Amino acid sequence: MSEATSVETMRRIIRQALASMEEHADELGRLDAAAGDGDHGITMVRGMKAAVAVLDANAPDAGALLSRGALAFSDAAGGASGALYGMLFATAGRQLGAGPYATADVAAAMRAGCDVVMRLGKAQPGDKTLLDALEPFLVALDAAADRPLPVAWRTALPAAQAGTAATAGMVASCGRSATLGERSLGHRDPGAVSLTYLLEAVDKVIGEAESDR
Amino acid sequence: MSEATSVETMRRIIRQALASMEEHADELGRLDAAAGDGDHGITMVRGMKAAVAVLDANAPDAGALLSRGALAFSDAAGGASGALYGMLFATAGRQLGAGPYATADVAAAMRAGCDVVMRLGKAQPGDKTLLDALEPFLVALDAAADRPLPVAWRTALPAAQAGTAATAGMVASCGRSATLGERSLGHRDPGAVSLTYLLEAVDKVIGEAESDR
Amino acid sequence: MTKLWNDPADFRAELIDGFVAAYGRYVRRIPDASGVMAVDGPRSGKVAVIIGGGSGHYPAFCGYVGPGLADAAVMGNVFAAPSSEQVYRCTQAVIGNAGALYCYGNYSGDVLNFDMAAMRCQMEGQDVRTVRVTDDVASAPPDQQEKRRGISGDFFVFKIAGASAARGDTLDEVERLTRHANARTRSFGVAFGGCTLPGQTEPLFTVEPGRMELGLGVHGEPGVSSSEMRTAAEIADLLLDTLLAERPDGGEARAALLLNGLGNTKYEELFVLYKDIDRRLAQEGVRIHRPVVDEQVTSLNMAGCSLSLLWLDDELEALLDAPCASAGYVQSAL
Amino acid sequence: MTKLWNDPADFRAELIDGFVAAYGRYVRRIPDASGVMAVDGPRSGKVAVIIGGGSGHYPAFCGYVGPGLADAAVMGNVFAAPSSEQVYRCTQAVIGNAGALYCYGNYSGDVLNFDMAAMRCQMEGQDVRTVRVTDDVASAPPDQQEKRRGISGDFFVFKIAGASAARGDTLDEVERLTRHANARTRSFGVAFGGCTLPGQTEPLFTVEPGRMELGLGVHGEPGVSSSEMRTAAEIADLLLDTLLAERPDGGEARAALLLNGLGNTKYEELFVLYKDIDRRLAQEGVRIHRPVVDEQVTSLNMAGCSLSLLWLDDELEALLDAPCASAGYVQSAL
Ligand SMILES: Nc1ncnc2c1ncn2[C@@H]1O[C@H](COP(=O)(O)OP(=O)(O)O)[C@@H](O)[C@H]1O
Ligand SMILES: Nc1ncnc2c1ncn2[C@@H]1O[C@H](COP(=O)(O)OP(=O)(O)O)[C@@H](O)[C@H]1O
Ligand SMILES: [Mg+2]
Ligand SMILES: [Mg+2]
Ligand SMILES: [Mg+2]
Ligand SMILES: [Mg+2]
Repeated sequence: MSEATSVETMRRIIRQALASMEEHADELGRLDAAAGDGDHGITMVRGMKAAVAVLDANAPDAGALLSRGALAFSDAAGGASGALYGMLFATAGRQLGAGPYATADVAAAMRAGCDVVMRLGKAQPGDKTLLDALEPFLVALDAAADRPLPVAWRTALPAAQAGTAATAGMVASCGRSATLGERSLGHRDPGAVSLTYLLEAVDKVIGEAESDR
Repeated sequence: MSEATSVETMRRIIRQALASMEEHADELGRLDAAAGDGDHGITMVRGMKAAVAVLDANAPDAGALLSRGALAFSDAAGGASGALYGMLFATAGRQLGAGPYATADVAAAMRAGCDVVMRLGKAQPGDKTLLDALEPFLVALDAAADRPLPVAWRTALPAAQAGTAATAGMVASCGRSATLGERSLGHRDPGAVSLTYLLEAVDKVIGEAESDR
Repeated sequence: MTKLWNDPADFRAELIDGFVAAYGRYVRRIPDASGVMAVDGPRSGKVAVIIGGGSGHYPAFCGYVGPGLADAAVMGNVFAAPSSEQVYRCTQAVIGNAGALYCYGNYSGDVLNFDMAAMRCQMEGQDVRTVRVTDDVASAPPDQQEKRRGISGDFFVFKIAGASAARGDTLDEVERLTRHANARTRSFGVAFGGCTLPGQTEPLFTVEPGRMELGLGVHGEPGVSSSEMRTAAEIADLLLDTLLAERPDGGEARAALLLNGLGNTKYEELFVLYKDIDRRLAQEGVRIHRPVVDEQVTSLNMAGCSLSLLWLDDELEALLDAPCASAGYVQSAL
Repeated sequence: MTKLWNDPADFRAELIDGFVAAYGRYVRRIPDASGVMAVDGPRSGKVAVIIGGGSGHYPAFCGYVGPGLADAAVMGNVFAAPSSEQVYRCTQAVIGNAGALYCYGNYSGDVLNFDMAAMRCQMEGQDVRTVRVTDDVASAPPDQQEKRRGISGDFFVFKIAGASAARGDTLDEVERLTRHANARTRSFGVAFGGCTLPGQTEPLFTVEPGRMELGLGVHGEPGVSSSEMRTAAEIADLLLDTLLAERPDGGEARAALLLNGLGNTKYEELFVLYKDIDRRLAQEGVRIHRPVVDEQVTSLNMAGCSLSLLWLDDELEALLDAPCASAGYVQSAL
């Protein structure tokens, strides 16, 4: 993948992520309303729109584009998800730098982002947060590190989906819904759901790019 | 009718009036809500309860009992109807004095009350107020002045009922609903309706007293 | 919907008890009457400003009793004018040797009861005057201003009356200035939903989704006409088109402004609306003085808002700027 | 339901514009940032008190900027904490040479964003401290007070922070007193109905007729448990049973009190409820100081209320009594 191709792919990923958030905004809002304040869909759309709005500036490389988008997302979104997604992708973008990227590079960059999220947010997998989708995904991506990125990514997706589904059975201990304790049972965590949609959006773009060849 | 009988009849009338207002409170509230503030049923019940509460004090005569009840009504009810019904019945009661009453005495007392209401409230028949029930009733009562009170009263009732029905076709020009102008069309005036229920309550008591003989 | 009560029949008595218990630093209960008076009253030589009306409009009316505002508020049941007996008793509690001014919104029930009390006081040799607030442009045409009802313009008219009386003006002067303030106050409102009386389960009126009522009353009365729901910017224009059409002749281009929430239309929404009101008034060359965007004259939890303008001149502006303190409105020098 | 807006995406920006236009006598907009600062700031030698959070809680937060209260408020979107970038920018606009105190309700999003901004300021050599309001007893057990969220107790903790900073206390002292105020503030609330975000048509939660939620959040979160609807007197006892169970050890029997409406539960209802709260506290031998019965920390037009007590000692009482002025709360000497 040439650097120009990487930058273009990143642009398409961010646009696809916005489209996905718009498509699922109501669902994310409803999930958040079940135990939280109902703004997760609105927040994700607002953030992704801001990320798309900075796409046109000419970025040196795909990693820089991701970081820049992440900062714009973070500022526009606000809330817990603005801060955490912002740090996740800003860190990953900084570490990615210029392409081309091997699967292991991408996995390492995402892992670095995940570490920052855990340090900042003080949550662990099992606390019913987006980490319950992210952590299993990263483990699966690592396990497929010797395969081409589009294949590895697609291979890892079911781990995120399964992790998200499992959050319905968890009692929240972080974030707004923590207060509701047992009452948060039965609903998937909105952050885990949105993260999985984002990972699927990436898959859609890099999977298609793959088949375009 | 002995004076003791008159006093006892007046007690029964006031109790019957309360029962009637309680029975029709929701209807009066709905009628008032159509163009006014919806409190006419609540207000009439509150006022009549206060009138009943002063019944036990030993009144010298039926007229005094009515006046006293009217003042208690007026103070507890408040609002336009508190002031107007209060003046209507306080004036009528003062003029009635001690019984026994000929039909003409009662008609004259009610007319005196009606005059005060018109002077205070500055409304005329046709303005969609309780006067649209009261005025035709008094005309009819006058016309039957040579008949015994229970008969004359019953004879005059249809005039009040017809007057009330006619208020549905009037545009209010007094009271809260005046502002709504044309929008007040189609609903009977709550004050005309409550006045008619009060007149019917009187009929019920004096008519029965008649048949008791 | 009104949710908190014990027995709806006791609602007024309990709310007065609670109000007096909470705001004893401003008011005390008038013995044997349904009303409250300022803790420092009655003051000899000072005109007593007496306001009142039905309950359900807080801070109107009891919330405006205190230094620089009213001396007493007579409190009726929810949406019912207080009886003349209560108006009379409250008057006797606060009237001094300088007479009293009654000031209240122009509604049939209030007029009847305050007038009867005024007659009784006058027959007893007391000087009692009356200024009725008639700010609602929706309720009668301009040539019949005396027929208009009083809505959120109460806020300004009470403020001027209170400030005039507080600085020691005579009853003639307090009456003149209050009348002058009322003549220069105009309001117009919109409603998006009705309210429910304590103990009732049905709202007094409902507004269909996607529609709004124009020219609402502050007692849960529906509006005088109905229209499609509009954006905040369009509603700003609608309110101002109506109010600016009655800009008083020779009126200088300055006005005090109240954007008043009725109970269920909240502060953030009012600010969004105010942005466009402010912009439009700047375009029209009107200088806004000391705007207030808040709930001042409510209608239980009715949804909607009203805009009031008091067209200022120098004497009104000085009175408006005077400090005052009460449970519902504090204006400090700080 | 939230009814007034133009484009829901512009709601925050427009409400800030409208707020600043209306209350320019207290605040101005912080250039290039989503927040407001006091007109007289920054003042050299004075600790900057910076509050903030999502919008939808007016007067919290922007309504508390002014003399004797906060120096700046950072304003997020409705129910969304402001970003760390905005917190940082607002801090830079008002921080002087005496450092800054961040004070806000303890919610994940606010903690993350304010903490990130604090770290950035500290890396640039500025002294920034943080006190999170943790008054809501429903949100975690007593031995985990630091996990509790902040609700209407914000009002008291901000007041103490603002008064301490206004009299010139050092950052150490402002922080100590604010922390002390928070440690002695407890709140508990009930909800009767949810609220609707601008542009949405469905409320965030609904409460079945005849039921109520206990331990509500101020962001439209449902309560932690549900019960049958009760009378005002029963709700008074329910709120106080919970709060009095955590009366601090050695606490004198005096407390400041806020009975706070969430938006749709109106003043008259709150006074009816307050009557029984007052009676019960008198029975318990608690002296209530300067009670406030009002909407202070709202949740759009959510139905319900919360009761906050600040258990006073002499130093807190003096700070609470200091005058202050802002769009949302004025305390005058008058
Ligand atoms: N401390 C945390 N660590 C990890 N994820 C968190 C944390 N707090 C919140 N989240 C995630 O953020 C999501 C909520 O995001 P959002 O609704 O946008 O923000 P807010 O909670 O501020 O309203 C939760 O579903 C959860 O996945
Ligand atoms: N000026 C008036 N003259 C005669 N009747 C009046 C007048 N004003 C109001 N009414 C009567 O009072 C009724 C309303 O009473 P009510 O609802 O109890 O008082 P309020 O209008 O103060 O809420 C009206 O339906 C009308 O019949
Ligand atoms: Mg949320
Ligand atoms: Mg009525
Ligand atoms: Mg009424
Ligand atoms: Mg949020």
